[in-house]
Amino acid sequence: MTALAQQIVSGLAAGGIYASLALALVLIYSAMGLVNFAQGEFAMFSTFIAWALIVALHLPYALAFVGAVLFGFGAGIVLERAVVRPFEKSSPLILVIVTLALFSIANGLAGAIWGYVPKPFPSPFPVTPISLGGVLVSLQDMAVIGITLVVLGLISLFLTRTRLGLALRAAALYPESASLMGVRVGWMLALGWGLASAVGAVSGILVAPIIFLEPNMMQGTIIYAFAAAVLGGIDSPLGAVVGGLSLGVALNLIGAYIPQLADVRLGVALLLLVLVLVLRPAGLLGRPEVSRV
Amino acid sequence: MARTGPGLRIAIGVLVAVVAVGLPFQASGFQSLELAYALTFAIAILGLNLLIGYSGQISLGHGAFLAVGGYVTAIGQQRYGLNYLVTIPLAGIISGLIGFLVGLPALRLHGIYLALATFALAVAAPSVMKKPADLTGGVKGIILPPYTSLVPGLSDDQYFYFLCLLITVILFLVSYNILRKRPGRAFKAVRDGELAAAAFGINVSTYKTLAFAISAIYGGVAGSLYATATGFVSPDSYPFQLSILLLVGAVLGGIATIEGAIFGGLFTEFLPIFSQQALTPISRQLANAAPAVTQGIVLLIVMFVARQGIAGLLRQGYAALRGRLRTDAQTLKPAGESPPTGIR
Amino acid sequence: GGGGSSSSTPAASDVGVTKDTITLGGTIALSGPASAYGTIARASDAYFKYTNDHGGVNGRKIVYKYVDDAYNPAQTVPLTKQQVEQDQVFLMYGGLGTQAQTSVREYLNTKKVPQVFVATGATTFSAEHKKYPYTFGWQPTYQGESLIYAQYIQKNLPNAKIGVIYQNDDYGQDYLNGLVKGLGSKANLIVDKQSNEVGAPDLGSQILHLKSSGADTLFIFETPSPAIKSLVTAFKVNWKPTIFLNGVAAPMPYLFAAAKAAGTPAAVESVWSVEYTIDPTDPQQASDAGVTQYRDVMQKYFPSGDLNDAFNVYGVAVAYTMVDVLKRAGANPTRKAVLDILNNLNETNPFLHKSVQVKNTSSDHYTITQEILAKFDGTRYIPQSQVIDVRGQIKFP
Amino acid sequence: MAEARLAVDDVTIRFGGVVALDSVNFSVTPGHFLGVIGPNGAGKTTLFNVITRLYTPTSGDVTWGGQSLLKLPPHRVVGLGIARTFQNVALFPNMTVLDNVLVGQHARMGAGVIEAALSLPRSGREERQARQRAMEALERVELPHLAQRLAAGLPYSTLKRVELARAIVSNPRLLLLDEPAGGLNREAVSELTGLLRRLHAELDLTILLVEHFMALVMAVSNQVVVLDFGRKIAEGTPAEIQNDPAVIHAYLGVPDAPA
Amino acid sequence: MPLLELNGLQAWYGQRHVLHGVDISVEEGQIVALLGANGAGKTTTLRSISGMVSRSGQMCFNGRPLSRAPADETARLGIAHVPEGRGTMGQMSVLENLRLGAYVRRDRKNVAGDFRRVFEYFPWLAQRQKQAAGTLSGGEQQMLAVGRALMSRPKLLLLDEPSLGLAPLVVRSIVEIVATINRTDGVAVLLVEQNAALALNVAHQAYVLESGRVVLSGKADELSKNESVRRSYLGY
Ligand SMILES: Nc1ncnc2c1ncn2[C@@H]1O[C@H](COP(=O)(O)OP(=O)(O)OP(=O)(O)O)[C@@H](O)[C@H]1O
Ligand SMILES: Nc1ncnc2c1ncn2[C@@H]1O[C@H](COP(=O)(O)OP(=O)(O)OP(=O)(O)O)[C@@H](O)[C@H]1O
Ligand SMILES: [Mg+2]
Ligand SMILES: [Mg+2]
Repeated sequence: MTALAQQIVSGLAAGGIYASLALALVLIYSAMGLVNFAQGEFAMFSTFIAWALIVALHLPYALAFVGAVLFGFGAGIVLERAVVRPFEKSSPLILVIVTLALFSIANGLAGAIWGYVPKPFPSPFPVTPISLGGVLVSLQDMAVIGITLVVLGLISLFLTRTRLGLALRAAALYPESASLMGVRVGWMLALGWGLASAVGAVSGILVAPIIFLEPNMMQGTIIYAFAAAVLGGIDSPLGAVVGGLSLGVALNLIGAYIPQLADVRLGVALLLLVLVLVLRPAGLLGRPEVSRV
Repeated sequence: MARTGPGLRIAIGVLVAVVAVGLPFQASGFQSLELAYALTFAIAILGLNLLIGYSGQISLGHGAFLAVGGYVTAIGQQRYGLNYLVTIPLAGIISGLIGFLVGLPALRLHGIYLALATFALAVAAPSVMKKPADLTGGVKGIILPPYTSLVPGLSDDQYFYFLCLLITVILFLVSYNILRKRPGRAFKAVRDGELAAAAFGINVSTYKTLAFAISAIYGGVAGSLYATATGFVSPDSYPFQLSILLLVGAVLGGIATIEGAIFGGLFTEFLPIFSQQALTPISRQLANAAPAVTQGIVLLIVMFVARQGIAGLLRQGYAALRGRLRTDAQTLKPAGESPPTGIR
Repeated sequence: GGGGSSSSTPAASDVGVTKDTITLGGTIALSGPASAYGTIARASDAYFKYTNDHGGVNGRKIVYKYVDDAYNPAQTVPLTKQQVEQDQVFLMYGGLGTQAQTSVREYLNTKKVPQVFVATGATTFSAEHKKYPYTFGWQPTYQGESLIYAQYIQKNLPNAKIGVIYQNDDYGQDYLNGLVKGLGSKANLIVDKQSNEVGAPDLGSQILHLKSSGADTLFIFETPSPAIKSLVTAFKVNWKPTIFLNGVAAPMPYLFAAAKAAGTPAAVESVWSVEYTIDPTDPQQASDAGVTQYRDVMQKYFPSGDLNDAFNVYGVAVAYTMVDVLKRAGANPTRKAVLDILNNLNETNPFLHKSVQVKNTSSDHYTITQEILAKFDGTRYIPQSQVIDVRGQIKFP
Repeated sequence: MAEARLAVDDVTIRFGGVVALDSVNFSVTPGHFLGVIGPNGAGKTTLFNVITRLYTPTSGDVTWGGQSLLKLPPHRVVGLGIARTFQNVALFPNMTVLDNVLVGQHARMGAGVIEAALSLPRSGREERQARQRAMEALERVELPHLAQRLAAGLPYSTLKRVELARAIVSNPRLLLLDEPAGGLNREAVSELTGLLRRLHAELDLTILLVEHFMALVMAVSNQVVVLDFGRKIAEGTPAEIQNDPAVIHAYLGVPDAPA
Repeated sequence: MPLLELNGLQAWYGQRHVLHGVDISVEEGQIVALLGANGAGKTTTLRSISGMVSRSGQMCFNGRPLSRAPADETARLGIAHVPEGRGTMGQMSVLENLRLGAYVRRDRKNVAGDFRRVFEYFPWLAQRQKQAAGTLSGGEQQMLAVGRALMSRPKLLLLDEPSLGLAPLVVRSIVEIVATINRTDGVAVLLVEQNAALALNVAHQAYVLESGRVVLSGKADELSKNESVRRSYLGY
């Protein structure tokens, strides 16, 4: 029984990582109607900035955190304005290619600057596990989930309750109508990129102590984050979190209890994902698209 | 226009044919091979384009079909002693069947969800291929015998290039035929409006799965050639990045254009090579430190210059060229051809 | 080509050799998922430049043209052909990646172009020398390393309950197979095996499974990043087995990273591994001649490189052997002469552990087969054995 | 010729809380021109969507020539001779006008992928015939000069006529027209009136017409059904309907208003 | 000085030259009707004003040049546009559509009152606040588009065929609404309408467009007596 509980807790811990990055993906989807393949690399880059602030400038963790998040925010806006804007009116496919190009650039640049040796990243939370009825729980892992939930709350409030959030969504989905309403569509998109990459920075800094800092750190993770985001519903922040956590738990349970499938657990999990999508084409919590004649 | 149009088109056609046939005699062996790779990519991209550009379904997992084709060729030769020429159509057929099966769940999915579900396919494929190790060689893969020229006077690489060229031409003609007739219109109608398409008798599910199957056939054939060119199949030869690369090629070449696939293929093959060589004269240090950075930047620049893909750019060029060649009398006609009012 | 190693005919030279230069080709991952390895080529290049500035190879300078194949065999093939046919390289040096190098092995052997010191420990490159006489490995094979562990276990821990976590690719499986073969009749000591895909961000499930299997000895066959994760995860779930960590993932910087991530060096105390190169991070070796020379080479010719990155040590060490071979091939090196040297290699290499030999005979291409077993005490590796040699014990397939 | 009868039998359809059609019953005499009118949101378009199987009703049945349509998938409907136009125009924007009209003949043609791929004789012959019929249909709606233009960017009124051409080229027995006069000016509407009359007579059609433009409805239909909140509130000849107090209250307002 | 003045307005869709010099002016507090055959360029004129197509020529609104202003800026200057095709934001709820209508408003506290007013005009919408706007019927969406424009309390309202797809009763109430806001709030209106009788009935001033040029203009009641207007647009 504790073994099962332990597997679930450990699955949640991994799920927290997926969820936190998935949240950034969902945000950029809401703000841009776009899947940003470079999202993970942006997060990685901002995390390197935090690392550089801590190691090279000896800033305290909190300051470095704020610095990196601000860097992420600013870089997102600058990138959107400088690189993405010429393609705003192009087809979404072209935008996808642009994000792939940004992926290469961010990844290569980080490698050239900081190298590929995995670096430990400090965490303000203790790693030493505490035992809850025999089940070991790492405060660090729980902190990832906790902070992700907080970020989730803030994003949801922002998108649904505020005037700016509403404008952001409208600009992404209906640029023409939104501009007729007086929404500065271009700046909204830039703001969306900025926010998404700020959230990415938060998630990078959160997970770096666990998955280690190196230019390719996010490439494994981002795939799971994509899966989590579609599982939950790409337009639903809550879905991203639910999707991430359930993906983490599912992977662990397959690995633990179906030994024949343990070495193809990724395949099985992704197959399950496709099955869920077939039954619920808009993900667990996503809103189905409306179309009528 | 009636006079210059076809003339120009024939001239361009002849030019393309001469270049395609003449190239390997000008190029060295490895360049023929690079061109063969480019054609292989072109075939895969053409299939992908059929799916994305014409039936409106996005696939980020097309590399998986190349893997299927490659493994069919490898296993067919190694286990069943088939000639690799026989395995090429076989690869297409088996991959097509799998594509059909993949198309079934894809029916329920739209847009981003379909894109990411197919992405899941690409990610999962390598690990799944390892599982039946007896058949697929597991993580070690299968080594293929090298291709040898069957035509006297042609080197192995030249021969292989012409084989790829022949298959490419056939597959391009096939898709040209499909796309400009009833099935092609059905694909496009499904892309532009499923409800209206259904209302006019198009079985949306059939055509969507059909599109998957056809594009998987192309993927399978391409995969077979790709494996033969590389001489080796293994799970790690088909990372999900391959699927992404194909998508980039399709978009760069020009979505919903047939000729775009050729440019996409050339681009896919030569972008990494070119971007490295472009940098080397400037700084070998930089070229070695960050080839990915240049690759990204070159990609951005090309996208910026050719927003409709390279085919789109060339079409504009072609239109301009044709405009120049027109006689004055024709140029003088007013541009707007529609009458000013509604029903008259 | 042709001619022996005699210097009586100064005009005789081979493809890729001019009056002043010898051109070497190579493909390696500078971008893509395996870009971490790219630094090997740059470190090798640094050593070649160092050589060039110190008289070169019998008066000739080495030109090393390495290109990025992004770890993708389909790119390796045309790039390799380009280097052979257009760039006219003398030989292909240091090609990286089991699958990438497999895909060009047939071609290079047909063309009789030496494929020298492939950067992979896959057994096939050393084992199949009869079929592919132009192909040479260098580093200890993964299987060979596992055999060393197996010997140690049989002798010192005959009642161990072994759990294994390995990367599910040829690399991880080669290690695993070596361990199973090496244990022979004692293979049932392995109570649980768990695998993970390349790039998997989390290994919690595997580690928990291994822990609950009752294993008291953990083998980690991973690349550095997942290896660190395994160490930290084991610590997090409060599991303290004896740990054997494969050499690729064992350099000290990684262990320090793990210790830091776990918040205590306890997480990495009593990690066992093998060594065959010098360790520039080990204060004990600081004044070692090899370490000093390594630092010189790096600081002067690859200043942006990380001194502590074990891949750089590897790159310099293997380049040393390359230079050594070329020098011995005579005043007018030919491919045939190089092949002769390679088939009768017996070198001591300043960048390797003292008494580790670099050795080939015409019937045995397992170039390096000797390693030392060492245990990490939280600050450095303490040697636990003499050099252990597994030459002749590695079986293929 | 026009022998088949359309019967809508107690059809109800709900969307969440909204009852879009509420036990609607009526049938159309073969060859009749039936006007369907009612306030916005009354369920007129929904009725068309049910008949063409884009929606499945919660309960009830729709039969055509005695056969229930509800058992069919949407793409089989046109094969039974039922074609429609759409209220908000549902053309294929990235196809040419000609291709749009050719799609209308999809169900009349038979050559599949393999025949097309290999250019077998049937596919070529069929294509030629279809092209000819498409051009004839475009001529009927007076748009042959636009055949090679992309549908996107054409004026709304033109698009509506392309839709009409696409519908008639499918060789229908029953034609469903959803607000064909929307966005047309007065002159264009009277042209349309003539065109619809001609089509009705020459092609021997049964037509269902949804329209808010009363002059058109009254001019062409010989039977009118009025919906309100998903319920049928009246049925009769145009003259009867125009003076029905319930209809005036729910829909028309004062009779002499500018229509 | 007129509220809106267009002088030699030209407009293009890509290479396609659609407007060839349109001169129109709308005085403060006026309702101006814009008539013309299908494809004459009415919609394009409205799009030019609100910055949705590439255009040139002189355009002045409230004393400020418009010719370079993008759509969002014209909206902030006080121009509301009910576009052809309605511009429904289909995935968003009816309420969210309306809230976005009020996006440019500075006076947040009066917004609640305007919600009430719109729901009074279109009681339908009040019941459907949570419904995804894309599932509304055609006519319902048209009402939503008009309601959304009213939420911004514009100085100038551009209406592109507001009666499209509306039941006769609703058409009349739309006309009344337009007249009311014009009278009580002094909102100027530029009205494109196929139902010329209706348009000329409420308008003060009218223009007739043909092939991208103004061919006739004048007071609305005078134009409605004009022979060719009667023949082409009034249908008798
Ligand atoms: N897919 C759907 N989801 C939710 N509600 C729907 C859907 N389709 C229709 N409705 C609702 O059903 C009612 C009837 O819609 P319908 O489109 O049939 O009206 P209509 O009579 O055609 O109106 P109009 O004259 O405005 O076109 C409307 O209130 C609409 O909101
Ligand atoms: N998006 C577009 N792309 C290309 N041409 C267009 C586009 N929109 C309109 N046009 C062309 O511009 C001309 C004027 O169109 P516009 O829509 O302004 O006319 P209109 O007077 O509003 O007509 P209607 O009464 O049909 O709405 C037409 O010839 C039309 O074909
Ligand atoms: Mg309707
Ligand atoms: Mg218009």
